[in-house]
Amino acid sequence: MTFLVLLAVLLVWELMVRIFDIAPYILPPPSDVLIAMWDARDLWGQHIWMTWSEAMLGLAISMLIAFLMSVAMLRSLQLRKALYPLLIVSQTIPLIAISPIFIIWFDYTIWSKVAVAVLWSFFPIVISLNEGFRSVSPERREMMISLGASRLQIFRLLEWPTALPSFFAGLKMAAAYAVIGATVGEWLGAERGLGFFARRASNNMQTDLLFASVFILCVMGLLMVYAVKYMKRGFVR
Amino acid sequence: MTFLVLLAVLLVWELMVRIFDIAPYILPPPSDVLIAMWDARDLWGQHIWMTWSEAMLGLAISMLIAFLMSVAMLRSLQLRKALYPLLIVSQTIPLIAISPIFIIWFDYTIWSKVAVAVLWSFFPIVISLNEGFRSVSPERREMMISLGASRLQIFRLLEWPTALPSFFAGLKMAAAYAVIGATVGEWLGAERGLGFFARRASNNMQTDLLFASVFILCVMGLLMVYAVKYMKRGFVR
Amino acid sequence: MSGEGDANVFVADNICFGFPGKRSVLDQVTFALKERHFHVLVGPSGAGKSTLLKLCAGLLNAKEGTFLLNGSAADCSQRLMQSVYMPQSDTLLPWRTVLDNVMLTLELQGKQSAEEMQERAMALLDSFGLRDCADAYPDQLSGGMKQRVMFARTMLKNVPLLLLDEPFSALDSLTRKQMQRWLLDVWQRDRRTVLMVTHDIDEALLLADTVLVLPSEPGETVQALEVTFARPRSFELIYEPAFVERKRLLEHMLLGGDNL
Amino acid sequence: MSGEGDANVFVADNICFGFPGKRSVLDQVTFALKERHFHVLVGPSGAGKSTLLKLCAGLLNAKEGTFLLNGSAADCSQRLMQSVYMPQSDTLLPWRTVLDNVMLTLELQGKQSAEEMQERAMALLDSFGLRDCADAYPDQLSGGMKQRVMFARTMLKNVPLLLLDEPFSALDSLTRKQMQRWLLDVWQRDRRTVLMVTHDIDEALLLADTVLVLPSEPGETVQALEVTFARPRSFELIYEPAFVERKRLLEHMLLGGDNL
Amino acid sequence: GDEAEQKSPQKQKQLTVILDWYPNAVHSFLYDALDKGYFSDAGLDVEFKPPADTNDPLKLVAAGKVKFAISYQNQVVTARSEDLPVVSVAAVVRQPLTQLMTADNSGIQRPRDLEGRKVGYSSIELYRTFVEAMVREDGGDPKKVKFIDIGWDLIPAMLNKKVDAIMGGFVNHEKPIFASKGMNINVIEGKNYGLPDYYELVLIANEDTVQNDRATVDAFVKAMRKGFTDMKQNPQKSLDLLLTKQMEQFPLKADIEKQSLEILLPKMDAGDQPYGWQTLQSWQTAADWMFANGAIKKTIDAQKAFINVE
Ligand SMILES: Nc1ncnc2c1ncn2[C@@H]1O[C@H](COP(=O)(O)OP(=O)(O)OP(=O)(O)O)[C@@H](O)[C@H]1O
Ligand SMILES: Nc1ncnc2c1ncn2[C@@H]1O[C@H](COP(=O)(O)OP(=O)(O)OP(=O)(O)O)[C@@H](O)[C@H]1O
Ligand SMILES: [Mg+2]
Ligand SMILES: [Mg+2]
Repeated sequence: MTFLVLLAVLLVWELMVRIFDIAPYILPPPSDVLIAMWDARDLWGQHIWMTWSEAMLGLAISMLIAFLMSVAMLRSLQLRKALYPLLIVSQTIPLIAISPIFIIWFDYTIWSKVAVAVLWSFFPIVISLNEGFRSVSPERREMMISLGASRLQIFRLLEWPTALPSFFAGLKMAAAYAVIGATVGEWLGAERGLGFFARRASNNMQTDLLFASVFILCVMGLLMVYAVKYMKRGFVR
Repeated sequence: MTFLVLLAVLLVWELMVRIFDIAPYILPPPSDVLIAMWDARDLWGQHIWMTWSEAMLGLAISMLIAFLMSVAMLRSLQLRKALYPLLIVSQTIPLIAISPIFIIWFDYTIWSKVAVAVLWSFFPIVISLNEGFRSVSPERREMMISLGASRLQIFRLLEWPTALPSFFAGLKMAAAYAVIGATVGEWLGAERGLGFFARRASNNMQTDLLFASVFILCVMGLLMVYAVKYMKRGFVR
Repeated sequence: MSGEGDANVFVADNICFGFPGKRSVLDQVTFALKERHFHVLVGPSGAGKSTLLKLCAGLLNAKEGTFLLNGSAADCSQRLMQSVYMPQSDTLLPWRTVLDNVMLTLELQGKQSAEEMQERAMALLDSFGLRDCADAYPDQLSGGMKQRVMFARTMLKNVPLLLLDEPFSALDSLTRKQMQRWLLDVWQRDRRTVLMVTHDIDEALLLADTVLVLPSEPGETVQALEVTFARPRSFELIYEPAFVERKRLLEHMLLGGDNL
Repeated sequence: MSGEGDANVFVADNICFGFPGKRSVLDQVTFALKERHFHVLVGPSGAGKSTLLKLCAGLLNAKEGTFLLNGSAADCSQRLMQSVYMPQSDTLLPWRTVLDNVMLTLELQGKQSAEEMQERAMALLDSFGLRDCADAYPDQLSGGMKQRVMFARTMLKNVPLLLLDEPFSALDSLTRKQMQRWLLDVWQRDRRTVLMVTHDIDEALLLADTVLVLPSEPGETVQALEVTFARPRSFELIYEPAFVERKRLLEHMLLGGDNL
Repeated sequence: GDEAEQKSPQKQKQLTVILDWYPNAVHSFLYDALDKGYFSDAGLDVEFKPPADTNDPLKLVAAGKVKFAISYQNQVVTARSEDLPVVSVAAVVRQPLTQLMTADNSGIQRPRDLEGRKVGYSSIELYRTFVEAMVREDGGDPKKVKFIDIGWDLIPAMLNKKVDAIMGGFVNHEKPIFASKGMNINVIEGKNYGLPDYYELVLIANEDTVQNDRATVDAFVKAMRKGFTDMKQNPQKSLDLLLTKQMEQFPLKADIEKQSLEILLPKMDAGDQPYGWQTLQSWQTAADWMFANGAIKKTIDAQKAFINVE
C-alpha cells in the first residue's frame, strides 16, 4: 500500500513537471532524480551509513532521556511542573544559537550530529510517555499494592506496560524526527551523510542529486517508522 | 512555578558561565543578554510581531489541514493507509530541498514563512487528532445511531468532542513547533522577524543579541503553549 | 394480559448471526414480542443477548432470517426508526452535563426549541429523582445514577419498542428496586413493548409478562416462560410462595434442568 | 458457628473518612469481623462500601478511629500484609494472558520458581473452570470470565482476611450460582475471614454468617444481621420460607423500615 | 632549523583547519600541499574540516577550539570589533569575490539603476551596506532600493526572477553556475563604485596562537605557500587532485570548478610579495570603511588585526 501510494505520488509529480514545464533546477522530474541516483550509486553507501548511524544513536539516546525524564515526571508532580517548561523551551531554541556550544562540547565528531538528532526527537517521546504513565488506572494500582507489589514492581509490571502503546506512538514520530535531526545536524560541519550531501548539491545547483538524497532520506524515515510499528507488534498486544 | 524554574535555569547558567569562564561569544551570561535586550528595546516590536504573525497563521492553517486530513482518515481506512506514509515523508524532507519551491509559490511574502511553520506544526496535530478519533467507543457510536443521529451529528456530538483532548495535546506540541518553524522559515528570505534577527546577530558576532532573540523566542513558545493549555480548559472538562 | 395487546408486534424469525472470523453466535433464533408486553431476556454470559438486541435495534444485519415489525419484514433502517437500544456499558458523554446528556435524544430529533427540550428533559429527570444533579457531569455521579441518566435518555426517544441491555446491572439493590418500580409505573402508563436483558431472576419475574431464555449453545431454541402475576405488582410478591415456585422453575430452565 | 471461631479477628472502631475537599463519606463506622466467618456488606450505592473496604485493606488511612487486628491496633502496612483487596472494576492486565494475570500474585511474592508458580496458578484456574482459557487474553473473555480470573488472582494471596468488592456483579446468574457455590466450597475448606460487598440480597443471605448493613447517611450505625442457616447450604435454600422471611427482614433493614 | 627539528614523524603536531566552505577550487592549493607532504614535512598533521552553516569557525578559533580557519576579512573586522581574539595570518584571496550580480537582460547596468528594483542578499548585513553605498556613490537613492535577505537560495531567486539583483554570490562560483543554467550575468564591481578592494578570504588564528605558538603559524603558512606555488605552475593538476579526492564524497562539476580556478588564480596571487602577504593599508581601509558606514559599532586597531609571515 505504502509503496503504491509513493509510486502514485512520483507519477503525478513526473506528469506535473512535464505538463507545467517546471524548471529542473527547481523541481526535477523523478526520472531525472532516479538517473542521478543511479549515476552516483557508489557514493550513497557511506552517506546513508553515516546518517543512519546518527539517527539511530540519536533515537536510542532520545529514548533513554525521555524515559528518565518521564519517570521523574511520573514520580513527582513538582518535577513535572518544573521540567515541562524546559521541554517546550528546548524545542523553540534555534539551532543557530546552540551550534557553537554543540561543537565545543562534541567537537566535529558524530556526537554533535547525534546531539541535534536527540534534540529533535526526544520531545515527542517524553510527551507521549508522560501521557501514557498518567493513564494508569488507580484501581489497578490499588490492586497491585494490595497484592503486595513494591514500587519497582508496580512500575515494571503495571506502569511501564500501560505506557508502552503511548511510548511507541511517540517513538514513531521521533523516528521521523531523528532522521531529519541528523540531517540538520550535519550542517554543523560534516564530511559525510545525506544532509551534508544535500547541502552540497543544493549549493552547486545539482538539484537532481539534491532530490536523490531527499528520496533516500524519505525512504530512511519510512523504514524507521515502519520498523517501530513492527517492533510495537512484538511488545504491545 | 514555570517562572521560578526558568529563573533558576538562568541563575545556574550565569554561575556556570562565570565559574568556567566561558567566552561570551560562545555563551554569553544571561545578564549580558538581558542588557543587550534592553539596549535594543526599540527593535523588538516589529520582529516579535512578524514572527508571532507567521507562527499564528501557520498554526491556524496547520489546524485546518490537520482537521481535514484526520477527518478523511477517520472516514476511510483506505485514505488513512494512503496518507500515513506521506505524512511521515513530509517530515523527513529537508527544508533545503523545498525552499526554492516555497519561494516560487509564495514569493518573499509572509506566506513562505507561514508555509514552513505549517510544515513543522501540522504533523503532531494530525497524529494526535487521528488517535483521538480512533478512541471513540463503539458502544457510544451505537447509542448515537440508535437515538437516530446522522453521520454529521455523530461527528459533531460524539467524535469531535471525544477527540478534543487529543487535539489539544497535539496542538500544544504544534504551538512550540510553529514558533521554531516560523523562525526557520525566515531564513528563506525575510526582512523582519526573530529568526531573521537571530541570524543577523549571529553573522555580526553579536552573541548577546542572538541570545536575546532566543530568549524572546522561548518566551513566545511558552506563551503559545500555555495559551493552548488555557484554551483547553474552556473546551475540555 | 389479553385482548388487543396480544398481537405479535415484533418477530424474529430464524435469525442467524456470527461476527466475521468467529464461529456463529446466534443460530436460528426465533421469538415473538407481543404488543405492549414486557419481555425479559435471560441467558448465560456470552450467549449473545447483547448481540441479539443490537440485531433487533437495526444496528447489525442478520446473516440469515427476517425480522417482522407489525407483520411485515423490517430492514435495518426500519428497525432503527421503530426501536431504541440502550447499551450495556456506560455511554454517557462525559463532557455534557446530565441535563445535556438527556437532551441529546431530543437534539438528535431536532424538531423542538431549546426551551421545550429543556423542559421535557427536566420533567423526565424529575421523575427519575435526578433533578438535583441536572447540572452535574457524569464523572460526579455514582454508577447507579449514571445508569439512571442513560435510562432517561433512552426513554426520551418516542418509539414503540424499547431494547434495554441490563439497564439496572450497575444499581444497588435499593435504587434497583426503586427503578424497577418506576419502570413498571412508566411502562404501565404508556405500555411500550419492552425487551430487556437482565441477570437478576427476581427482577425478571417481577417485571416480565414473558421471560425469554436464550440458550447457551447456538442452535437450541429460545424458551418462553409466561409470568401471569396480576398487575400492578407489589414488591412483597417476591416473598410469596407462588413467586418462589416460578423462580425455581426459571432457574431450572436456565441451568438446563441440571440443578448444579 | 461457635467456639474459637467467634473471636473478633478484625475490628473497625469509630472509623471516620472523607476524601479531600468532599464532605465526610464514613462517620464513626464501627463493626467487627469474626474469625473464619463470612461477612457480607450491603448498603446503597455511594454509601462508601468500596471506601470502607479500601480502608480495611490498608490502601487508605482513616482520618479518625482505629483498626484492630487480633486485638492490637493495625496501621496501614500491617493491614496490607494481613489482607487482600479485590477492586470492583476490571483490573486485569490486558497485556497478560489469563495464566500470567493469575500468576501475578505469586510473582509479586517472588519466592517461588516459575514452574511452581505456573503449577499453582494452573491448579487454581482448573478449579475455577478456566483451564481452557489459560492462554487467552482478557479482552477475549466474557465479563463473567474476567471476574473469575480476577477472583483467582486475589485468592492466591495467602492472607487471613479477604476483602471482596462485588466479585460477582458482572456474572450472569448461572455462572454466579456456580461461583457462589465454588466460593462456599473453597471457603469451607480453608475458612478465611471474608468481608464481601454485594448488591444481591439472595447472594448475601446464601453466603453470609453475618450481613453488615452500611447506612446511606454517614453517622448512622452499621447494623448486623446474623444468618444462621446450617452449612453446607444448598441452593434450594432460597426457595424455603425461612429464607424468604430473612430476605424480607434484610430488605426492610436496607430500605430503612420504609417499604418503598 | 625549525623544520629539521620537527621532521620526525613522532612529533607531528595535529591541527584542524576549518575551511570557509566545503572543499572547492579555492582550496586546491591546500590539498596540493597536503598531498605533496608539505605540511607533514613541516611537522604538521593537518586535517581540513568543512564549516558549520554559521560563523561557528570564527568562534571556534576565538575559543581556541581549532588552530586555523579560513574566514573573511570583513568578518574578522566585525569579530575584532566584538572583541573576539582572532588574527588574520594570510590573505587567501586578495580581492573581493562577492559582487553585485544582475541578469544581463535586466537593464541594470550600474548601481543607480537599482532604484525601484529588488536586491536579494545572503543574510550578511554588510552586503546590503555595500549595495547601498554603491547606489549612493553612483548618484542614486539607496532608500528606493528594495532589499530582501534571501538566505541561501541565491540562484533560484534570480533564475525565477524573484529578485532583480543579488549580492552575496561569488564571481567564481555562482557566476559559472548561472551560465550553466543558461543565464548570463552582469557583474557590477564594487571597487568601481567606491567600495574598498578588500581580501575576500583570509586564514585566521587565535591571538594566543600568534603570540605563543608563532612557529606553528609560520610553518603552516610556509607549507601553504609551497602548495600555492605548485598550483600556480600547474593549476589543472592541483584541481584534478582536489576533484578526485572529492569524488569519494561528492561529485563536483569539473567544468564549473575549472572556470572557478581560472577566475581565482589572479585574485590569489600576491605578485612580488610572498603568497598570503597582507598590507596595513588594506586592513585600515576595510576597517575605516566599515566603521564609517555603520557596519561596526566601534573601530578596530588595524595593526593588530593581522600578521605577516616572512
Ligand atoms: N464486536 C465483536 N466482535 C467479535 N466478537 C464479538 C463482538 N461482540 C461480541 N462478540 C462475541 O459474541 C458472543 C456474544 O456476545 P454478547 O456480548 O452478545 O453476549 P451477552 O450474552 O450479551 O453476554 P453478557 O451477559 O456478558 O453481556 C461472545 O462470544 C463475544 O465474545
Ligand atoms: N477517589 C475519590 N475521590 C473523591 N471522592 C470519591 C472517591 N472515591 C469515591 N468517592 C466518593 O465517596 C463516596 C463513596 O464512594 P464508594 O465508591 O465507596 O461507594 P460504594 O458504596 O462503593 O458505591 P457503589 O455501590 O456504587 O460501588 C461517593 O460519594 C463517591 O462519590
Ligand atoms: Mg451483554
Ligand atoms: Mg463500590
